[in-house]
Amino acid sequence: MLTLECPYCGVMADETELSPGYEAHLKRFGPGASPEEFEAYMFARKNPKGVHFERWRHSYGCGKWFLAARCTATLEVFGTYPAQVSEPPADIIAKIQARRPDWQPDWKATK
Amino acid sequence: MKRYSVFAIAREAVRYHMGWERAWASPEPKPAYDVIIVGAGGHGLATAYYLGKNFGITNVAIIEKGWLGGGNTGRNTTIIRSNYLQDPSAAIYEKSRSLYETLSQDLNYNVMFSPRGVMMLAQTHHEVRGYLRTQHANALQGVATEFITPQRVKELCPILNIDGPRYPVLGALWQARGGTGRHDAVAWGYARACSAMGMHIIQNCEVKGVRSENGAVTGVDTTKGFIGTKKLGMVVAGHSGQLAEMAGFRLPIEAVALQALVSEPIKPCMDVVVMANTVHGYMSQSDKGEMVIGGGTDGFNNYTQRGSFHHIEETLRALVETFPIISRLKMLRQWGGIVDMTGDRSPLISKTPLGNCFINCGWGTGGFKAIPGSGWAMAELMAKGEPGPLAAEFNMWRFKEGRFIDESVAAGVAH
Amino acid sequence: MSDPVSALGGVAFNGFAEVREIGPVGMVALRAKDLKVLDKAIKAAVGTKVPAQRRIEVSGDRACGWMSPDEYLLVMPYAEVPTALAALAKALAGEHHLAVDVSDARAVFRIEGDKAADVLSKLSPTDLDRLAPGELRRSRTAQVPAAFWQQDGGYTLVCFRSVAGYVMGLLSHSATPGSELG
Amino acid sequence: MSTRLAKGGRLIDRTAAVEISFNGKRMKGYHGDTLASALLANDQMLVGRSFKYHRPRGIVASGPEEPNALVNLGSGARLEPNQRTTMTEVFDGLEASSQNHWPSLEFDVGVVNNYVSRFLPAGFYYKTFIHPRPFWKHVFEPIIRHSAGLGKAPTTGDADRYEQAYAFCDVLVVGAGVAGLLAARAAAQDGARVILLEQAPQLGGRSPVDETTVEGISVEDWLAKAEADLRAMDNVTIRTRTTGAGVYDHGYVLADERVADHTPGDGRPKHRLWRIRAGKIITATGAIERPLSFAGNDLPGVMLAGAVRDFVVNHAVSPGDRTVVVTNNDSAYQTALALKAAGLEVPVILDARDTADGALPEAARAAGIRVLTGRAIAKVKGGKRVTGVAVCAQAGEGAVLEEVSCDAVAMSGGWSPVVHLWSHCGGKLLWDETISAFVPDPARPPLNHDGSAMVSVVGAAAGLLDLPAILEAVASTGISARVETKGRRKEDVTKTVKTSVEIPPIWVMPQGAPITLRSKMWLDYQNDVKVSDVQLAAREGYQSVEHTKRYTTLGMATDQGKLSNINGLGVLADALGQEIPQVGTTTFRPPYTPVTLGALAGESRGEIFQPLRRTPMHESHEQSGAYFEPVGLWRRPYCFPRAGETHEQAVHREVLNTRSNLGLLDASTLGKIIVKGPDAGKFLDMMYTGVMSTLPVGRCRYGLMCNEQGFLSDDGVVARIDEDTWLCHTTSGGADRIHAWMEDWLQCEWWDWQVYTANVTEQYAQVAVVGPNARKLLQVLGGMDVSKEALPFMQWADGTLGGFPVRAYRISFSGELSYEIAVPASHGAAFWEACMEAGKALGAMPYGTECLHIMRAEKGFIMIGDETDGTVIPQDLGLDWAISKKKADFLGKRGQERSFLASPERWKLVGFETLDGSVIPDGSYIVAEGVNGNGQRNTQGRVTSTYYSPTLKRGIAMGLLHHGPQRMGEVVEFNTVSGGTVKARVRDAVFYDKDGEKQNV
Repeated sequence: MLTLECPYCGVMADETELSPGYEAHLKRFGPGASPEEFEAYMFARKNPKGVHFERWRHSYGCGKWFLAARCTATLEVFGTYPAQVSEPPADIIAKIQARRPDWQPDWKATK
Repeated sequence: MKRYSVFAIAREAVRYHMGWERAWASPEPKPAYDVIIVGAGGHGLATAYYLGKNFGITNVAIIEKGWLGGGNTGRNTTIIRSNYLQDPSAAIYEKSRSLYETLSQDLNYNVMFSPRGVMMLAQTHHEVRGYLRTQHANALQGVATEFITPQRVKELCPILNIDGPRYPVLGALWQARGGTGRHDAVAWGYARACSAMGMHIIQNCEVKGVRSENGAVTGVDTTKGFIGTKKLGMVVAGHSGQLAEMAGFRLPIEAVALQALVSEPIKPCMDVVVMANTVHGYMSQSDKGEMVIGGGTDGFNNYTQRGSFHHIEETLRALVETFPIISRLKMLRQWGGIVDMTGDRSPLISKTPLGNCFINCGWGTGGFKAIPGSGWAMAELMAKGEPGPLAAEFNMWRFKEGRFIDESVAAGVAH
Repeated sequence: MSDPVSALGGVAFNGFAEVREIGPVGMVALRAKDLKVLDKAIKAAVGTKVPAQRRIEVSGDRACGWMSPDEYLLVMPYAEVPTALAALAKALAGEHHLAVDVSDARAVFRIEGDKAADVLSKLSPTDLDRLAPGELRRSRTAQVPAAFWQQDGGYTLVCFRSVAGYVMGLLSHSATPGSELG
Repeated sequence: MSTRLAKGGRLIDRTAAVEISFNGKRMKGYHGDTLASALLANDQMLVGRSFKYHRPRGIVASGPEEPNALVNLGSGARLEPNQRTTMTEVFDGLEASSQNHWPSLEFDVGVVNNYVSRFLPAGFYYKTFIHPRPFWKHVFEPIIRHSAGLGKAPTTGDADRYEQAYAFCDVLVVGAGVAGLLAARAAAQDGARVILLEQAPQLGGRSPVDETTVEGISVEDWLAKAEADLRAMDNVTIRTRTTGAGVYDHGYVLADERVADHTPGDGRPKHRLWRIRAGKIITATGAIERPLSFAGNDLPGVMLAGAVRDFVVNHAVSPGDRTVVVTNNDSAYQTALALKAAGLEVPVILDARDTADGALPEAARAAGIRVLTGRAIAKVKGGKRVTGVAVCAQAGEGAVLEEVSCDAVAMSGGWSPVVHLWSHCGGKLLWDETISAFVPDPARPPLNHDGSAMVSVVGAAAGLLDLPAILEAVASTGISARVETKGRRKEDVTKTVKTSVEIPPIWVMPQGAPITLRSKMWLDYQNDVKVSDVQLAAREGYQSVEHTKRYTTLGMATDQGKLSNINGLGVLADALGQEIPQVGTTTFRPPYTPVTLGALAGESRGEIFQPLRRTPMHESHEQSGAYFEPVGLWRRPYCFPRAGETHEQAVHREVLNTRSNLGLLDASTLGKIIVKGPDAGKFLDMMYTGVMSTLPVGRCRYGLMCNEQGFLSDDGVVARIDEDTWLCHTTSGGADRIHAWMEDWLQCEWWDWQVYTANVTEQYAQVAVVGPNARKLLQVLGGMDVSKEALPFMQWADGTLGGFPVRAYRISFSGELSYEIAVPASHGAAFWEACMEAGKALGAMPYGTECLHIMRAEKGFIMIGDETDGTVIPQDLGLDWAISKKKADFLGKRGQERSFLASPERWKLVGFETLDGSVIPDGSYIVAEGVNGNGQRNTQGRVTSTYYSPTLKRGIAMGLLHHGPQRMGEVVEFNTVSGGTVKARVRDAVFYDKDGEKQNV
């Protein structure tokens, strides 16, 4: 039974006030994308056992989507942040590495 | 292998059961095998069994991280049915169900297959139409199902409240030859039979890496060292994504928690399996007398084998409303498992990007009932290198083509 | 034209706390963000300042609640909605916003009495001890969304109109005498 | 025999007698008794039968761990099976009956299993009943099922109600013994918000029975002060009769409060399920005593030593005049002393240890009790109750040294800390060799959301089995939870303080017992698992503790192994030649003690089982006798049957009347979403397959929405309200889903687009006014021009009708002249009545969803959920006209380009008419030649909508057919479930008014 802080409302929301939305930071592929790109966008999931970035909607609250960095093996939450970013912000990365020193992002930072 | 029978029991009783032999051996791994199956759950063991039985391949190791049958095989609600809508699903589940019919005799191990009948309640007009469709499909698929009246529902399951008030029962899809089995016994029975064929079941042996050369697997690194193989089968349910990553490919899979619970045992009051999909709950009564109840899945990735409790509450609300007598029973134990959900909620029995590596996963919430059929189809795929008709549609490339095998069209939930 | 009728026609239940459906109440959903003129618009519509995060500003029978970073709930007498909408339209002319009448889409309840919090505690996964005066909480009551805040020694609760009967059933069950959490 | 003592009894009130009945026998008890103590007070030693062998069973324990003394409590609508007598408070009129026997408790036919128990070892059913095949289901299984099970199944609904409540705290303390009280006080003094749970009706735990003084004052005074201190603090909440049942992630704790179990029928909820969010959880759950494994240890009269002590001290009940004590530790000596103090006889204390020279053994000796060390019980004598014990050397093989007559045996095999709550969420355990038990490993706690330790353990639950150690732990390091609430961390208490109690491992008694004795030593009483069974499992290779448990059913009874797990583990480890930590333990799963399902369902029963969404006209429909169907959480009228009409007749009447006169439909459930902003047009062009940005103000356009896969997910009419505002109608079930879908894309993908949405579905009641007289009705109501010229098809206008403010849409889902009129919901009921009233002269009748379905099918309109099922794309339905070819992108476009979806081989929508005019069966498939590789009959299509058309007086249908549109006029065959087929001709899907003359008037 998770609790996640909604970054918009600032409340620790109960899992039953939220709706889960699986993997975050997916890049949409539309017309013009190759079959492989489209398949990967729709289906190929990281599904990691460990640090994961995922989407949640504060559906019984403000109705906004936000993102969470969470460990799928322990259910620890490293942090939550607004959805309007294409990759996890630096402070979230720092929070993760504070508790998972060996963990490294599997993407190249754009800034 | 000494055969089990009532005479063997009588013989052993005289000497206080001191003469029973081990059900399966615990060998140390050999340097290499013809086939390695990773995962000694029901599906992995069944795959090995049918490799031996149907194809004479017995130089096989089944490698298990923990204890055989210790994953979802031993955590499910043991429902066996084949009243699926789509042809490929109906085919493999019906194959499975028919193998269950004779499995106790085939394995010489009583898996307690109990064809007590499975009914799926229709509680909205929409659901009625959905089950009528399934019934018509089943008629052409050779799956014996019947859409029955509310009165017949009540006769088959008197403790059901068919009058609502919220969702009166409008009928049910009834599969008389569906039922339940003893989940542990299925794993143990297959394990004993595999061991008797000379296969190696290697428990407490975790795979840490998959080695490959030129697009083909050469073996696996394990906590008991490197073990070579000519063919590799991955049959690890919730951990498929992890294993695939070791082999260098990604799967259309999310691992989520699925929960179940049992009540304290009471005297027999229910002789069928009932699934109520409008309200999301299903229930049967075990031979011990416990009401065996299934809950929903979480909607987030979770490897803890602990689900979120509100799903248990949602399920119980539904079932207390459907079966008013159970409100005074007590939840004895609840637990969770990690299930692997694919993009269309149907399984993969498939070749992989690696030539001699095969995968069987994605059974989601419906794996137990599929064990014999899944093993049968996977053994054929591994032995021949190409899928037979049972596995053909379950390849992992269907997602790229958009060729879904989507059972959710018929029912809100699949179990 | 008929008089407007609230979802339950003002039904009440007297348990260990009193539960009453009130209304009809005028409500406007306003969606807007980062507008300089927002202060003026809300002032013009309901006479309050713009509420901070999770706050509700109450002024007599009017109020403005913070619903999300880009949404506010304006509360007023039912008959004043057209005026308020006109005021918003005027103040926000040319700005990207959405203001709609939702008076009829909502049901409003009052929960009153010393143990009013007990009633809500049975239904909503919120820490009512930590609900500050003037704080608006959006959450759920059992299986439906609801928003509530402390007001006049009790709670005001807003839910969707179609589930008003369900919410009344929940509140009455929870307020049944003898079931105080005490 | 067991009886009530003349004096004493800390918890009972001798001035408040109650009458109870057991198996119809009337008995007397006192307020403060448990049912178990009352039964013992009335010499009811035999209370039940075991699961497998139906052996006679008596009360063993005094707490929630009791495996034997479970009863059917109450009757009828208050019957509760499997009630633990040890946890049931007596009340006047309590009725109970014993379980699992036939015909009676004293004479049980099932006991035949006991006589052949040698043929029924662990796992015997896996090895037999294999042949003949049908016998399992029809012969063997029914016998097993009837022999198993415990309590009676209730046959009626439940007279009681249940509720749930949420609570929040900084620190939750579970268990109000000395350790729990100290922990709660410490946390509260630091300002934490504290909740303290106690499963018993009173605080104190075992201390009033086991201790005389605490911190230098009498235990009674100490407890009174501790309780008073806590109650005086307003940051502390104490809940008695409340069991901490389960610990879940992120500090979520489930607690079951037995509000009215002891006052049935007083109107209060029977149970209240608490869902607590705690910043930190401290478990002070104590320890449970273990039995010893000796032959005959399951006979009625063999009890845990601590339980005997409890009954004597708390309830003034003696289990017998002569009680033999058998133990491997000092605590059982307290029982001997308590019995002695109550004037009862303890003929001998048999201590398996070679020496026993602690304070308690010395006190026993000083009290004149005979103490024999190095001794064991070879065998308990008796049938339905204990008559004596045979004594042997613990070191030997069971040669009898002497026999001692007695009527009870008090045994103690040591104490197992209650680590359940620690373990539920992944807290790990350590094997403590000093006390031969698993204790929480403070280095590996369950983790909270922030990665901190979520649970800490104090008192006996942490393995501190003596009061000085518990007090010292608190004094020396404080309560770890307390310091953590202040943001600091300290070492957990359990690391630094050691208990002075030593408990040697004694798993079998005597240690060299032969198989004849081992097959009479019970580990799990309820499930009849014996030492020999565990040893058999180990021999057969079921070596994992999980395998052994499942093979033998050890620990799977209703006590979930509270008494049996450690003993079983000890036996298994010995059999495997391993140490216990290597063998490991089974997983502890919630709940700690069973929780009533009604409490878990909470208030969600009957009227408030689920939200029922009602339109403003719902009540009016009910008064009209509508037959409703669920649509999502709404209920919509399916039809409005008149007296004497079947539903089918009513539907047909509604269709004919609407087509010839006037029909009124409550369409309020249709979703209505406002989309507004500078980018709204661009946005809607992405959401819909068609183009919405070009829709002129005042006009309506039909639109389709697909998911990213390309599959059709919703449809509806879109109206352009003003330059930057659109109103999107969705299906009845789709409003919330589609609104969330829009917001998802706006928030997570196109967050820089200037678009706002609002779901205004419930703001409006909507009435469809349908039929040749539709315009006339609106004209009678009057107020706006609804003529063909002023309001043409697919346009909308604001105005008033009958004085109501309305928005009128000229749209049709029936093929008739039709308007949909939206009014504010607060006026919905009145508007509906006004329409009905004004429509009387025009032949107006309300119609329901089935009439709607038939009329749309007659017109060949698709219905989401009928023609679609999540695998159908718009192109399959011939809706290519609603898919823009020009747009570069829309949701679903790329998905539809995938090879399987773009294939020309797909099944496509056409109409069907049967050759004989009959109705094609719902759900039917169109058969094709041959079978597939799996032997399944090939198919080439299926029916999606099939109805009897009252208008055309014949069956009509739509469906999907391979190459459908190219096969007009061809005859195909639909299957029937009886094995036959129905022949039908392929045709256009529009059966009625193909040219649309009726709606364009």
